[in-house]
Amino acid sequence: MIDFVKRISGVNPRKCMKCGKCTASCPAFDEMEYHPHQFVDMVENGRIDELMNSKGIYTCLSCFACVERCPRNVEPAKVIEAVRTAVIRKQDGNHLKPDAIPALLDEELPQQAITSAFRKYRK
Amino acid sequence: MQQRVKEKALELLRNGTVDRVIGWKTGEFFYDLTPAVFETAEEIEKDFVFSGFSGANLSKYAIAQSRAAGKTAIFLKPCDSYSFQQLLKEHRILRENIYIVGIACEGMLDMEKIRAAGCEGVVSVKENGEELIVETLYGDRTLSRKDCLLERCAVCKSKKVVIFDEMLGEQGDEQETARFDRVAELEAMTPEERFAFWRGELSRCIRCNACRNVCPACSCEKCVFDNDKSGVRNKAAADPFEENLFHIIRAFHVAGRCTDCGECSRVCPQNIPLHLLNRKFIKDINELYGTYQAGADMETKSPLTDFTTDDCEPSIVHERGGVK
Amino acid sequence: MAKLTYSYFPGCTLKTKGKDLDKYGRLAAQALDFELEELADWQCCGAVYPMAKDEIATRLSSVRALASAKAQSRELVTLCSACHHVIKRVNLDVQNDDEICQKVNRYLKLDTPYAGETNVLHYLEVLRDRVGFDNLKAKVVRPLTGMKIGAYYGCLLLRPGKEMGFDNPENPTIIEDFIRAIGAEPVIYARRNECCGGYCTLENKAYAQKQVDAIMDNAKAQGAEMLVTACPLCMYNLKNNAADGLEVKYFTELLAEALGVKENAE
Amino acid sequence: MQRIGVFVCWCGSNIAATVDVEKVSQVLAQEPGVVFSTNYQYMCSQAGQEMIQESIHKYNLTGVVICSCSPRMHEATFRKTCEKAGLNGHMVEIANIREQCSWIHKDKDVGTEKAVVLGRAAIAKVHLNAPLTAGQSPVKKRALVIGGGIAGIQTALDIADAGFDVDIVEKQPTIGGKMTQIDKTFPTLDCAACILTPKMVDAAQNEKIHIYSYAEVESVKGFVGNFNVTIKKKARYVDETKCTGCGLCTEKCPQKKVPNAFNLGLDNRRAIYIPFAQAVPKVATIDADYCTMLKSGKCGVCSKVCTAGAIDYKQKDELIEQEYGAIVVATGFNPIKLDKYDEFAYSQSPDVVTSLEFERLMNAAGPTGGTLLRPSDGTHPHTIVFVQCVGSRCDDGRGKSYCSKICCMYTAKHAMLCREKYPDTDVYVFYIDVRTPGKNFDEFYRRAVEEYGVHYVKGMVGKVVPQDGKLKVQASDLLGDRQLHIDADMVVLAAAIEPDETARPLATKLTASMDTNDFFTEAHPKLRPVESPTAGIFLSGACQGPKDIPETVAQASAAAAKVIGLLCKDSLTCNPCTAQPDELMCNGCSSCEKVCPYGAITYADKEFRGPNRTTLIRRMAQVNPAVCQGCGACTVACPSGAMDLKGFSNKQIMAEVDAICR
Amino acid sequence: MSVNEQFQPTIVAFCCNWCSYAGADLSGTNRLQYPANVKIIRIPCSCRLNPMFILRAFQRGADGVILCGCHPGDCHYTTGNYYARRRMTLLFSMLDFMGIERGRTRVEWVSAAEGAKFAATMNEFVETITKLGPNRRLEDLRCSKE
Repeated sequence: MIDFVKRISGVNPRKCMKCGKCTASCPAFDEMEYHPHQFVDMVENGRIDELMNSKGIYTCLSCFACVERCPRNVEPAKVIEAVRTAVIRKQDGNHLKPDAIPALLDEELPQQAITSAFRKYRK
Repeated sequence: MQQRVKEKALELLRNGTVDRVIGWKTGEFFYDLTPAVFETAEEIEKDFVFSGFSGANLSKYAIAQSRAAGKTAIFLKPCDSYSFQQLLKEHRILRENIYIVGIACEGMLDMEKIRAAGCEGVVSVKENGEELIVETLYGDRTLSRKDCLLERCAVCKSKKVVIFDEMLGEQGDEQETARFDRVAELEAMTPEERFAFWRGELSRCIRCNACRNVCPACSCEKCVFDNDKSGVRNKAAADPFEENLFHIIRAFHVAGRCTDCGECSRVCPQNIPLHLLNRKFIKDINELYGTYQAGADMETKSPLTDFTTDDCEPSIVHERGGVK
Repeated sequence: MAKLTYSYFPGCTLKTKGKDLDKYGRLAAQALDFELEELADWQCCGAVYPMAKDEIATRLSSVRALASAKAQSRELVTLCSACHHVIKRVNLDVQNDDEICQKVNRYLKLDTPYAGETNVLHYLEVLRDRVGFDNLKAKVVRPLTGMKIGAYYGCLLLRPGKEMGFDNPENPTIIEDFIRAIGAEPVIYARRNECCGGYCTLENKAYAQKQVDAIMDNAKAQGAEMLVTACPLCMYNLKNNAADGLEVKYFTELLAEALGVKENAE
Repeated sequence: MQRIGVFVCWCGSNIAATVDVEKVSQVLAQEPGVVFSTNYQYMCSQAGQEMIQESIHKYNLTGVVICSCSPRMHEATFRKTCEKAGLNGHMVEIANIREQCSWIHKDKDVGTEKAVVLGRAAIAKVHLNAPLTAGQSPVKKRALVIGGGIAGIQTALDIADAGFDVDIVEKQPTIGGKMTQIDKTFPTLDCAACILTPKMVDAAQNEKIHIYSYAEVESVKGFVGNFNVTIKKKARYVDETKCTGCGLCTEKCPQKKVPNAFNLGLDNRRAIYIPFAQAVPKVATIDADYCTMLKSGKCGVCSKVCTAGAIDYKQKDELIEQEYGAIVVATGFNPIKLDKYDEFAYSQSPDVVTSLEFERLMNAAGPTGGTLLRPSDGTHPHTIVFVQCVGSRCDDGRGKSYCSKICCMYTAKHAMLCREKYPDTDVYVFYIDVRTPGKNFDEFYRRAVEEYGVHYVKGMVGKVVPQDGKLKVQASDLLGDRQLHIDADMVVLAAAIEPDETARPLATKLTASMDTNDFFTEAHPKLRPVESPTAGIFLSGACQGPKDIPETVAQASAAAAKVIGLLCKDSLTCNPCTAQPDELMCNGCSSCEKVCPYGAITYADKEFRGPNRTTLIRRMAQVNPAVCQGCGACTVACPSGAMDLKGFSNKQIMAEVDAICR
Repeated sequence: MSVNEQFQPTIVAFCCNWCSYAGADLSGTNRLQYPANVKIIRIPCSCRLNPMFILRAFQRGADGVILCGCHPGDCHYTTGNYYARRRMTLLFSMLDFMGIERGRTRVEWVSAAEGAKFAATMNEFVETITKLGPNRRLEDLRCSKE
């Protein structure tokens, strides 16, 4: 699974020098139980299951601030996207169920938001 | 195009742009065109020919002619222009004395292939777009032009004339080709098969030096194989090994400089596919050190006079491709 | 000089909730003398750049759009930040990743294989690099003099900076230059490239509100009276999730206004 | 045919125990050309050496083969021995039958057989040896130091102290460099000016030192011992010989709005200026970009007030040619530009400053007179955030891949000074790693934490948002696993340092090599750290890599010692084993030139006699034997085999191969 | 000829003067044994090694050729071994392409301190070549079988 995540994300976690720039840049810090530098570390150290079970992977905004500012080109957000993909590709791994959608909608919400939510959280 | 080239040669000589023209003239047979230097309009009228058999790369002749008094015109097909620019990069040609006419090229013809198509007693070959009308003693035959191209033209790497003063026909582009396929095929063989292949090929070598003499990169003032001081001088091979040594060293000496013009194989009277040795080097260079095309520009450093600190180790040769 | 024509990829949102962005963009293009020719048969870009290197299907619609622009030998222009982000990055994948390139072409079976030839431009890049902000300025008939406008970039246009190549991702100036060109005064504030909370708005409104409030506070404190954006999702968040927000407009609306063509909209 | 003598050494029992020396000398005696062959207990002894010399005379030897220990041990010894007997030292070859034979083999037959082969190879080589004489080239006894910072000053002072003339070329109007802008120095906290300015004065007053200030190196020709350098003295529109440095002009100049480069633009100066009070030379300079007189011809105030009549609006750049035996590069460093790091809001708020700007803000001679005030509103900051590694250790294309080395220490210094002078300030330092190798360095850093209460936080700052007069800092605290939000008054960025932008073009002029970061490379990273691979070029200070002041001074003196060692000699003995092109074969293709690490190869057009009494002009490689170190890279790059290496020629090496393989 | 007990390969080792030759000396000084089949030729730098020398060795009967030089980055002449590395990579690849056994050629970086590595490398190399047997291919390449 770890190799799978490394492969589909294209991230080499060994490049991380644990500077914490990603975590310092993350706007979703308060919403996550693991933080960007920890994602990278967990992939490197085999704690992939904990990461896959974490709620935090759905609160990442994919804003790419960590990718942009990482001094080592590690790209933590790509790890999150890959882990999320790994989860939703599993049987019953969908985070977002179509039934739940209508309740979340309002008049002005652009369908871009719905499409992307589907794409991000569901097979 | 055939006529335009000849007219251009005449025009340049007549209007005084140049004092002589490097072009092609008919040899013993109509398909046997050889490079020649023309100094008068009469000579051109009489002997100058540009046709599908003008495969000969003229660039090498510019070395000497650029040092002659006055100006010289030269006709360069796309692949020839790479050779020319490579020589220029090596300071072998005085650019200011040369007037370059670039020629758009649809590929040059291989008489062997025409014969192989079953044409005997060929008297003339007329080009008609995509068709060749082969006139033989036994009647006319029509062949597809693209089936009769020289090997190098069948896998042409570029239709772009990289250096010219004026251009006849449309400028083209570099193109993706299958020119490394044969090399890859050989690479995929077992060492025993490769060894057998090369033994079969090289054992035919008669050391006539045609490959060396035609090669634009082999334009050394004095070749190491003619040179007493080099320690490897030999005119004719003293022992069988020397053929191998000759071809390996020749390929190594032109590595990073060979533009893959294919002349070596074209002129080999024994039909040894010598270009495969050069292409092997080019393929390795492209794969190991990044794509490099000799003669494509004046600036890029040749891969053998350059390095990066994290180049691969020679042991990569042992590791590559697993056990073969 | 011949009138410049670009292939145009509007995207789904611009056909529905984000109509204003599209409508004014087209009007302004007319006024600026370039043509946006909508691609025939375009499909949704997917809204999100594929999350993994091995996703091929989600790249196909972008490649179709790119290939069809290539067939017309035109540059491809987008207006929506998200579409721009997705199409631009997929194009780079096709250029740089042999595996993706091969697979995509195998799926699509195009007449001529697509290898990333099309140049992808955002509308703002057309203004900056093709029209030129000086020329734009010359064509402004109703300069928005005196307005203090903050540019809100968001994430998608800028990041990843190496791939998007849009502007300096930490200190962008393109919208500020645009604001200057239409006669208004740009207000620089640091959170203009911080995320509005976009994707979480569906599940966690409070969190999106927190993001938007911080952005609004920052913009207001620096003296902005209005924000402009190029992204429908940012627009939604900024408008609907702010406690006490500034007015937010699409940049194309201001552009149309400055060029005096806003009224032409029906 | 050579007349060769073979001398087999027993080395006591070191060789004789596993090699039958008698047999070796007998077998080798049968080799063609060998006229004498013997063995002896210790060839390197006095008696052994005399035996060799006697044999040279007695048998008229033209070549000598000694089968003994490694040439690395005694090659020089035996060469001298033979030279004393009138035989050229390069007619000696050593067969290494100890380290590479007797010591690694136990079986005497095996050892003997191998010793014979090694002896044969040496004999085969000697057959092709030719006497080599090392060339001599004279040494111009004058040194040039490029860059007048602390590195250049120290090097110049040391060279001058040894009695040699030395010139300093400095591009700024004054020498002193970066150190003049620094407030205090770690780890002792003594004031930089107090230790630097006396050295600047020393340099100015030293008779042996000439300072070309406001000048640049235009071109460099020649080679070690004989450099010919053109120096461009830029027009400063003030006659240096007349200006007394009274400063009246700098007070009267009406153009007041020129950003003061010395204070990094934190305040303004006039268009005519003296960078700072202790400048050397203390001479005014007119900034042509701002002077109204030079731009529009209207003004002339400085000229009117100058009682010495030193102002000269018509002054032109001046070219000076000078010869040098050695050149020292001391071009120093600069902080990188921060435009790609605007998450720190450096371009958005004046209160976000670089560490060097912070030095000026703390400096008594700085824009605030030494009181730390915020550049935006002149108020006293209460919370200061320091960010380390801004642009250092970056692999993202924005910054530098290396550690800038000095930032951890100066940041600790800044933090400590803040807390000392203003105990009411809260000081945070965000770090990735704190790196303090150096004498008393870690102690210094610990003092900042333990005694001065600086908050060191393991983490990075992700975003700085200027808002409502504050800088909202969002950062990570990795050990606490939390995100910090600090309302700071100032943010100080420890920007990475990079070589001065003049270094790259200078390296080209000097044919000195550089690494990918534009730092000059040293001849050997461990053993020759202050020399460039290009002979006669020496490296001083941060141009070779990031350095603090003590290291810079140490390296500056080391470079000076190397220069003195060179200038002491009247002439240089060149390496005799140099590359040499055969003119008849050279194509002039420049392949060799491209691989030469020393720039020893140049090209010239030469006339040749062609057929039929014509002459041909051909481009030919030429090797400067004073510069060539004899590596042989060119010999293989040469396609025609025109380039060969004396002492290790193609034929010689092949003869060895043949002898071994036959 | 089949590999037999008596086969003693001839092996030429080109060593750069500054690192590897000194490394070879050190293995001698430490009395680290390696077979006498290895004969060392001293060259100033690995970049002095002309491919011709290697081919010449094979031509004259060598069964294996090894080049030893300073580790990349440690070259006495700064950059020599970088050039050597490229040249040898391409040459070896070419020999392989012509069907010559890959094991017959080798490059190893040996510093002046690596006496043990030198001896180990040589032991290994001799073993490889002994297994490969006498070098026939390069000599025989041209003579086609009856």
